Amino acid sequence: MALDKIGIAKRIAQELRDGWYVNLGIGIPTLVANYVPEGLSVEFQSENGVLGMGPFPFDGEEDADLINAGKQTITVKSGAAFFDSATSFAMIRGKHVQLTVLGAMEVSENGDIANWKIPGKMVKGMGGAMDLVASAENIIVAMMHSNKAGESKLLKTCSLPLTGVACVKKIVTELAVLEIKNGSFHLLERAPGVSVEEIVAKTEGALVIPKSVPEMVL
Amino acid sequence: MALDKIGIAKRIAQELRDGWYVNLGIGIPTLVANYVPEGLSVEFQSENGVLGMGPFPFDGEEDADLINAGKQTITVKSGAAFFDSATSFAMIRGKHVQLTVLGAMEVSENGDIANWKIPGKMVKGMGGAMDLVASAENIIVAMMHSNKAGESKLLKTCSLPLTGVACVKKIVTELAVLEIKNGSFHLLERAPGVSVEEIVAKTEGALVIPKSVPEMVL
Amino acid sequence: MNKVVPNVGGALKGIKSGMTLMLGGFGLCGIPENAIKELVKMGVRDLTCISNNAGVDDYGLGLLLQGRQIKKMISSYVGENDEFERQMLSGELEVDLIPQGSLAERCRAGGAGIPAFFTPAGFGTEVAEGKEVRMFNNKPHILEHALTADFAIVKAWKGDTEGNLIYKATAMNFNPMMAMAGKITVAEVEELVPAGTLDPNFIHTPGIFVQRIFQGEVFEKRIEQRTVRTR
Amino acid sequence: MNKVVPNVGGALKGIKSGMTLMLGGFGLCGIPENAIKELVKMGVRDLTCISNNAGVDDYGLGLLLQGRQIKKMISSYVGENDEFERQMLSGELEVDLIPQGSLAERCRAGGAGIPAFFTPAGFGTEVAEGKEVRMFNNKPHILEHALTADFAIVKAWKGDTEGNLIYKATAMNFNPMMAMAGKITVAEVEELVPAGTLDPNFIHTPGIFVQRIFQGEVFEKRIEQRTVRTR
Repeated sequence: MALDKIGIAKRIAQELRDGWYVNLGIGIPTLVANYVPEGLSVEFQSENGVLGMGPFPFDGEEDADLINAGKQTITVKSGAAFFDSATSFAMIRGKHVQLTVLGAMEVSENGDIANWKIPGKMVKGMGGAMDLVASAENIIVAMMHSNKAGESKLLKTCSLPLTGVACVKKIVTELAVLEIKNGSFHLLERAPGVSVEEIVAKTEGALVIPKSVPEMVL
Repeated sequence: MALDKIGIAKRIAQELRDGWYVNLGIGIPTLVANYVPEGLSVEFQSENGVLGMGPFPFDGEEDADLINAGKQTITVKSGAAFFDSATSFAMIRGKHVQLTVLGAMEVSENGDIANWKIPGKMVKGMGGAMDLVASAENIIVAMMHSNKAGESKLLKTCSLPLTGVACVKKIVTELAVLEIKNGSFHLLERAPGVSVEEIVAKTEGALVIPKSVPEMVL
Repeated sequence: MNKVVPNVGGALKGIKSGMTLMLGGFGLCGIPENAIKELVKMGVRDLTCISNNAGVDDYGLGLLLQGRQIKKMISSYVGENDEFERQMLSGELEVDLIPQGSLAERCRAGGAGIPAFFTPAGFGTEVAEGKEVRMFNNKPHILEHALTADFAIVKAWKGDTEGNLIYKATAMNFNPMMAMAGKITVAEVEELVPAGTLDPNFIHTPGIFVQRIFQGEVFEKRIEQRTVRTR
Repeated sequence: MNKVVPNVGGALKGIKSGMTLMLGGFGLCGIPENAIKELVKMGVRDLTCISNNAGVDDYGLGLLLQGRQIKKMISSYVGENDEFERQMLSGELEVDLIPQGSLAERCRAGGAGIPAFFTPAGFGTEVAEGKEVRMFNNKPHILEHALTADFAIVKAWKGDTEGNLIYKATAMNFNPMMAMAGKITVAEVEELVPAGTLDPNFIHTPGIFVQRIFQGEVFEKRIEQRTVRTR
């Protein structure tokens, strides 16, 4: 059965390592913070200027001066730090953040990503995404395998304006975990009960399938 | 009579304007802080990371963590601020400092300055001087008119390695106040009792002398 | 030299139509809300506004958009604002979208006398069009130029009479870099205190960067995405 | 993930001969004095040291010079040190002198993923030899490259177990930029406190830049130019 958003977040959380600093994008990536494996110490960086994000505040305890990059009210853990936007992107560009998780509208088989603009239709802007994808060594995309029209989002070539080139390393969708290397998607795991055939059918770009494709363990 | 160091500092202090931020180099320039004309509010910036320097501390009240760029123990006035070296030179390079006063070994008639190195003999380094002279709009050199060997320090061309090119605007020596423009030294004032002839004799570079040269009023 | 101005009107004196303004804030967090309302009142037009976001329809920079006072926006993210999207897609509004980190660094560079720098952000995208590309450490980078403004308008938590500023939590965001990059920098503060009140060890923006300071009259501090958990 | 190491020996583990080190401080102010003494003990040689100054003959980096442990110094000002001048003029010591502002900015750039930037400092001087020159705003600028180090060793006033640091007064100087630019950054602090003790609004160096932290055993904090006025 295909994963829901929480399932995708849980699977991505398995990629976390002790001591990492992690930047989570808006949407599914934000949920990853809720599923850090026990015993791991992971700090979340938000590009608007905070390290050490904690859970959302209790009702009535929101502080207008304390938000994440999604503009949501947040809290911080003890040991947190606030800083300006230049310092925040110094952390990102300078590779001090070990993992970036973000959403995408399209990803191509060589790791290009598009997620900020649909010409003539929607332009929200790239925000920090271009800095993040150009800088991070370790980028995981969290997204649905297909768009609302049923078209694959894992493509030979992105059709939308790019956010970054040859940068995505891993993708977790509701159907599969895929690695990008040597110009192809490599199927690593499939969601419980999802067939390899379904993944093949829904992947437009080059897909390398090993002899056996294990099911995710969540 | 030629000025002493304090006289030079006093004359330079007359160049200060209300609201200016000023960087003073090591030596004579440091003395300028003692002669700020009454009623003017001037803040002194030291490139090691302090704005709002006050007088030297009383004996026994020195703080090893609080020094100026000359490594002297200092105090700060109320309203001071500390910052890192990158921010300090952002102030300097970004032209937020309105006046720089520094010493020199040589100045040329087009405003070149040399003050950091005597090849094969002495190399202390440029410290912040190259950033200061390359950035400031308003640079006053405080120095003796001649070196210890009796040779002019106001030259056609600097013989020592340069600190900056075409940057010095004004010079105050023990003998005179000179402006640099159009490739010449322009005599503005002479020290009380010093003759124009003496200044001419001790100036190697092109010197423009107006009909009347007023004496400095200290 | 007195940097303190009694009210927002005095603080914004000299702002004219056609000028370039920087405005601090991220979303609605840390925006100079009193100054923005005054700009609406002043009726200045054809502004170029450098600000990470463009407010929402009825608050923040959205107010200037509603009144068609902005000719060009230089921003990184402009979602959350229908009027903005309408003006942009119809061509009424010029928009220069810049990666957020490049925007922050370009403001800092403007204030720090660094005319240009190389960054990897945006290589291979629309953002790199027409820009110099150079390899460093086997990786392509693009050359980005400094940004400055006729006026930078920032919002701080506390400020003193010398212009020293401190910000609170994530309301800091773009304010410190923009404070550096204004030909004239105006600081709107929640609390104006005498010099000597703030600890010199913990000044976020040293007063040298600030030419005018005033205490804002009203701070609504609207929250864009109120998100809470249940007890 | 524990960043706290019990002593200076553990903090400097992995430093080997031939490595490039950054060391914070301006003159003798804000230098990691415990770490420097440990480097003498360790006997590592052929070091490239990036530090604004080179200490005095018998203190600070002067100690490493005495032991001929330094192959190359990258600094802005090296007066106040006879042994340094002797080794440099005799050619025993390689020296790269850099304008102080460029040194600070190159360290920051190294930590911030900016591979190169333009600055006016040094144009027309020895410093510009072999460097690209470009005009911006009718003024010549030179291209300067980022600096990084195998280890950056900084000294702070207080630090917490997350690696967050605060500095005191002008002992801050180069420490924050160098903390950003080390592959491994070691912080020597006067007082190590539990996470949550320091106000998150007033952290000078966020912990993300610091990999190891330890409380120094002895702080002599020598004064280079004791200057006082009479009461």
